[in-house]
Amino acid sequence: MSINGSRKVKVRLATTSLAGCFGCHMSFLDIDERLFELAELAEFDRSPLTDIKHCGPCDIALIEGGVCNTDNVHVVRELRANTKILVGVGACAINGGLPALRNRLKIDDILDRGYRDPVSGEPCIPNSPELPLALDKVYPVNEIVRVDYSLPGCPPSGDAIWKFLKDLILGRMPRLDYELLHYD
Amino acid sequence: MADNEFTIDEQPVPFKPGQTILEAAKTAGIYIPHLCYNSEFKAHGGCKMCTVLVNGRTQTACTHKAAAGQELDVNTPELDATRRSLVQMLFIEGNHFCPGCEKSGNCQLQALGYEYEMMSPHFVELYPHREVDASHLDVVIDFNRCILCELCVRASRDVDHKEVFAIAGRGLDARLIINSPTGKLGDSAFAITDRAARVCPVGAIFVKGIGFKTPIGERTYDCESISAEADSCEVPETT
Amino acid sequence: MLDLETAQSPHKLRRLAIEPVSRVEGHGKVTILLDDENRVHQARLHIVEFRGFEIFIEGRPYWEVPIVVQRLCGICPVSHLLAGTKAMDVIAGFGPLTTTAEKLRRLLHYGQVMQSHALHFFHLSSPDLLLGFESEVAKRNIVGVAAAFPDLAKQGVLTRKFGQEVIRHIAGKRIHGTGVIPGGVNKALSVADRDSMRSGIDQIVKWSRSAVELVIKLHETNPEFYKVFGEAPANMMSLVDEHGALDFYNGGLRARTSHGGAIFDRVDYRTYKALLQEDVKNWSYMKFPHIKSLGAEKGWYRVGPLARVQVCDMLRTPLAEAERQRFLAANGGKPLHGALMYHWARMIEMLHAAELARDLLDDPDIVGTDLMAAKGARRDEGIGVIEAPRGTLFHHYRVDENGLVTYCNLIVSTTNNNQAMNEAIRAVASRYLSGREVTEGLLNHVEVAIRAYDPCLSCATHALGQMPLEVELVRADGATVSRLRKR
Amino acid sequence: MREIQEESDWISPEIEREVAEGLGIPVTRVQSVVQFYSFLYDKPPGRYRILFSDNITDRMLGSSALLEHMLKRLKLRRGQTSPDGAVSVDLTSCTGMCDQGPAILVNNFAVTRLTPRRIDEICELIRIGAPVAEWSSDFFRVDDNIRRSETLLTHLEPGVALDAAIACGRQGMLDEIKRSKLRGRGGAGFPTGTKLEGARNAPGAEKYIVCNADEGEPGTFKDRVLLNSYAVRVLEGMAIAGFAVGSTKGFVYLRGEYRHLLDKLQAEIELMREERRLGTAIRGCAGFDFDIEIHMGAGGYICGEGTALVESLEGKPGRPRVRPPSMVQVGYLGKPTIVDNVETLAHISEIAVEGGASFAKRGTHTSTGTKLISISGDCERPGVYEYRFGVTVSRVLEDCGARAVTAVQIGGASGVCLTPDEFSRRIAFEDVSTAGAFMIFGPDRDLFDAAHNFAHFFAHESCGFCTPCRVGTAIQRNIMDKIAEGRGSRYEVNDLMRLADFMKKNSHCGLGETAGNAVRDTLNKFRPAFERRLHARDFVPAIDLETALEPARRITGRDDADAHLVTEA
Repeated sequence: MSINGSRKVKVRLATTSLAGCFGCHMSFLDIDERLFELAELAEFDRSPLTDIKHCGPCDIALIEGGVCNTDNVHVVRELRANTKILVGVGACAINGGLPALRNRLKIDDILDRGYRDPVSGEPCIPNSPELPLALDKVYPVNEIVRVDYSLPGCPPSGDAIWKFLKDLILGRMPRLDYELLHYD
Repeated sequence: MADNEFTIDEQPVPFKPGQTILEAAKTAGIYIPHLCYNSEFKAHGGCKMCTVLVNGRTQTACTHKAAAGQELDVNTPELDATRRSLVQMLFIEGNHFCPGCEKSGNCQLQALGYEYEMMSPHFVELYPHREVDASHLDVVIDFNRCILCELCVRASRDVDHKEVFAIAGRGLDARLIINSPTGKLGDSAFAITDRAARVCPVGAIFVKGIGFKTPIGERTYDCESISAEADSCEVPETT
Repeated sequence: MLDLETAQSPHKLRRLAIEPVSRVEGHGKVTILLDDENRVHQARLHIVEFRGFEIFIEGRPYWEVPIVVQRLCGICPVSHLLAGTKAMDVIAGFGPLTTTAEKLRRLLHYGQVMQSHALHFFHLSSPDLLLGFESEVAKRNIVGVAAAFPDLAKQGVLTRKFGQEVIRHIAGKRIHGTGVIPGGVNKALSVADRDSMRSGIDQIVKWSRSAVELVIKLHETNPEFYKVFGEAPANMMSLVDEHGALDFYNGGLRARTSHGGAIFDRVDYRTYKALLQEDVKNWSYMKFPHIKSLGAEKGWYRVGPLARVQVCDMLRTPLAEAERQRFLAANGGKPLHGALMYHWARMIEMLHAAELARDLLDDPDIVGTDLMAAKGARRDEGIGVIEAPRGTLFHHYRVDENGLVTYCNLIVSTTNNNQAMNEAIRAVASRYLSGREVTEGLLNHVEVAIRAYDPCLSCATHALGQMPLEVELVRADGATVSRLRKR
Repeated sequence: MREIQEESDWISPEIEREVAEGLGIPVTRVQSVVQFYSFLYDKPPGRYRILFSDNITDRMLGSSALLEHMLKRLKLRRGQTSPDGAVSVDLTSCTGMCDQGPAILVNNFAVTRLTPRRIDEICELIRIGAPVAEWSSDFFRVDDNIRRSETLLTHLEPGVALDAAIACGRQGMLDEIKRSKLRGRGGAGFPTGTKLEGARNAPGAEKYIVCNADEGEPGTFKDRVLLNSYAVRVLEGMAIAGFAVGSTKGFVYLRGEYRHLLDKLQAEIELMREERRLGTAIRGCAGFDFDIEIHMGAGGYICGEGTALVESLEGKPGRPRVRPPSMVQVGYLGKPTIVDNVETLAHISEIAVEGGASFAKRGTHTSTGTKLISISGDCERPGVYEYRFGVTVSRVLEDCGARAVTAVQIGGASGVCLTPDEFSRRIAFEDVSTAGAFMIFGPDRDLFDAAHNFAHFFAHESCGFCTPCRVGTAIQRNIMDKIAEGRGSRYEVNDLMRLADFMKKNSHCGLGETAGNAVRDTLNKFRPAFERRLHARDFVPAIDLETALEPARRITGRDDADAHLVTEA
């Protein structure tokens, strides 16, 4: 793997989705057959596509989605602590994306209105310690942990993800051609 | 060098007396980025996208007159970085969520982001609280996306002769206001036929009910970069 | 079975949590309470659902909404795009769609059914079915399948690719495109694009058939197991056309009892509020809808492939209908309610969608250029319902005189299955976990049941996000014995 | 506008509409003006509008504590008007009373030398509702604090300068000024003679002389003194400039903070008219016509910028114009206009009397004459000092009784920060150029606080016209806040340096160009003062996560371990 010199060792790749829609993960799968080529270059760590639920030391972590609650913070911190390169993938990771449309509203108001019994109309906001607590706003990943690279798009196309990932794996400065760089 | 010539990145460029650097460059087919400039209106010079070096000093090409012998730097890595930072600042200043914006693909701010390879806004988001004014029958203003280019202000004042818009407040509080008893567009003299309705370079002013009409792939900046356009200040019709 | 929903004296019991449920789209969590003999007393599927969208969409222009709400979900954005746009067709005041527009929307929808079903079966679920529920964790994923069954994995990947390409041709992008706008579609399908799809569709139909064959083979390895695993007899609901055939894009609502008896049939979906009622339970963010006329106890129901193939009277394509008949015959005509039966039904639907797409690609209308319907007066309310890959999807909006949204209600497919999924994991828990020493493999059984429903949790959990994996062992006295927190 | 507000306290939408109709302009034009200036209110403030001067020197004198004290006494939050509409308390930029701070403005009138006791007295007066006019005049006493004078801060017999000017004639006067090599005292140092000549040669009959008395640079107050005690020099200087240029109309653009000088200046102008030192045929010289009008500013540092000032003079928001053309060609109402600093004009009367040659003897070769310096901060004798150009910083510090100085901020918020090893440098255009602000920081001062204060100043004063300044000053302020809260990291420090450079290179006017100076200088010269505040980690979240969880905690009533987030150790 280029990061430590030899290409023999496979890159260890983690992915996670925070306050995202999984579209970036789906777009990741849009690399289609190249998924098998990728399997030659990289092996998966924690990812919604695997049953590995705990992130170990890895080389590259792709993060989809913004940070909107306590658990997102824990997850993003753990990935930052375990990965050498952290990439914010997609509009949500980069500027909060459409979920950040809620940032113009007060979270307590949203919760209050979101959780009312349809019959009685009484507020019933879930408050079990099992549940992650919401942050006042949806934040871009780079406002919570240091982000090494950003890959914009909603989602970035499979081709864009492939180009970007290949560059990183081969130790090149990742760059997108004009037709691959999009914010939508 | 001839007395009606100056150089841009070392190549001679002719100009007509009275032309600004931007106009002269455009005539010569050289692209200088701009956002608040539109050849139809009096130059504004506020967005600073057209910043160039004139004999080593930064100037706004849209307001600075071309003069014989001037030596201009237009395309340097430093200037490109400056322009990228400007786009980043404009992005964090407002609420610019391209994925849900019908101007996406036709937006000059977005196109400049592509042009200067902005991968993220870098600065901390300000997420300002701004309103949407849909009081007008045909046109909506989403202040979340306003970049204070004042094109609508100029169009309404100088072409439509209505002076529907103005800028109030200072610093970050600077914002677009509307000339009507209620401050709402619906109560103003504004009409969909106004030039001001078609001049917004971003998605702040748009026509009601017809979003996303242009298919992806056929939008202004889908295949061709903003710099490739001969005259990119002609704003494509929204959607 | 309902007694497993809430234990009598929870404080005396040991708590076990699976979190997050992996290889599903979105995020969920299971908690199970066991006594000292490991007998299951309570099993719950919690979902971190928060419909922030319904609230912050208020105040946005109506024509922007479909493009925004499709960001609810990255697997089936087309579902939300279509359901939202159907509602906005009404609000914008459009009359009936042009033939070409409706056919393009349908083709788009069938493309998404293909890619979504392929993704779910091959990328997410096949590792369990092909490699074993208790196989090695590190390999139990699509890459592991590719290593063991390269051709099969390739078929899955390429089938999904085809579906995604159909979407791209119509929406301009594979994920979160546009294409569909109130009143019709924004682009005619070029002959070249049509031909490229046409040239590929026969292969997809073939592969879809062999996918059905594969599920049947798996089923035959242990019919009883497949039949009873996660079995949860439930009412069933789906859209059907005026002749009772399954219709993914439009139609009336039909519901049957777990025995196949009629509850209501071909009801105008605009009256959904009179048919369905959503209840709230304090332990889950996701609401629990039920059929009003039957009450909360008996009224909960199932949607999605397993419901659809058994609710409708027929599938309008020969190959798929033949497979449907085989499926019904498997239980002597009695409705099937086992979780794993979803996969069989799902592959039948994938075949159905492929056939439907092929027929449309052969239809000259598909390259027509009359794209926009006639416009009438604007209306202030609109409801759009479709059969998303995961089941019936409701979008309901009201807008003010300025065209800004004032009200939004979404019932996403997965919400309809909330109670059914809970019953499924209870069935699995009581049958496979009860009285045994819990292992990762056994816990995966629970996930397999949830996975079978193909829950689209991020549709529901969108605004609040997911929760960490947490397995916690608590002694009867409540003291934590061991706590393993994973993220 | 200002006059209207003096009557009705604030400018209601109704008034805005009346004015618009009255002038036959769109109401938006009125609103854009009202919303631009700090001292114009589009919401009703208290009947007592109290504004604390928020220059770093006020803070060094304990203004923050006094503000808290007053807010507590009045049971108010900053920026909020008391329920009964009686009083509002807020901050404002430097009011030019640094030599006798901490200072506040009460309904635009300066109250100086605040103490807790004085605050209590004021609160009491407010409680009993005593009209400001009846408050003890001692509150409003503004001392000159002239500590050192040479040729400028000396008495000038009214009319003498005018007679001298008339004697040497228009061209002659212009030549004298050029001979004097007088340069603008506003900071830029443009040769005054050249400027006047340019205006004189510019086509058109109507020309204007504008006296820039918008002394907004934090730490300067020398113009306040000139206008208070040497108005004759200033006003006659204007007339003489008009004489040389061929202008018959002058304006004094007096900053809102100097409201207390208005009546006095009006009286002075009246007197001059009576004594035919203003008006037609001044001092009997046929054709020497000149009159002066005072225009009150309404709070806006930017208006110190020549073109912005003229915009403001025309009744518009003070946004800098695009140059060229220069003011000398196209200024007020599009006519040739001279905008000169108060001190510059005062020097003109000096030159008229003694002639350019002898004036040029003082100071250095390229910086002739004397310079007024406004000294504030940690020294025994703050006030106004007149020196010949070329004086060393250490000499100045000696004279004012400053000891163990940590640093001197020269030229105000936009100026330079000098450390002891630079005190041998000289005050002159060719070395340390300044409009006169001279803020001294003693041994136990923390220069980060000064930079922090200046960062807020610029974010507040940015006019919003250009992107680099409008957004840049806000980002700079936010980063400085973050560092001040102890949540900053090397990451932010690097950003600050880049930002300062970015604003300098790309801003539209001097405000933005200099907005990063103080931060950059302190970062270069007092980096430890920053580093002491930085978090140990190389990255700290942009927000305080605990605070961000508060609303959800409140509404859910949760307080369990998982309802909290700590910054990682």
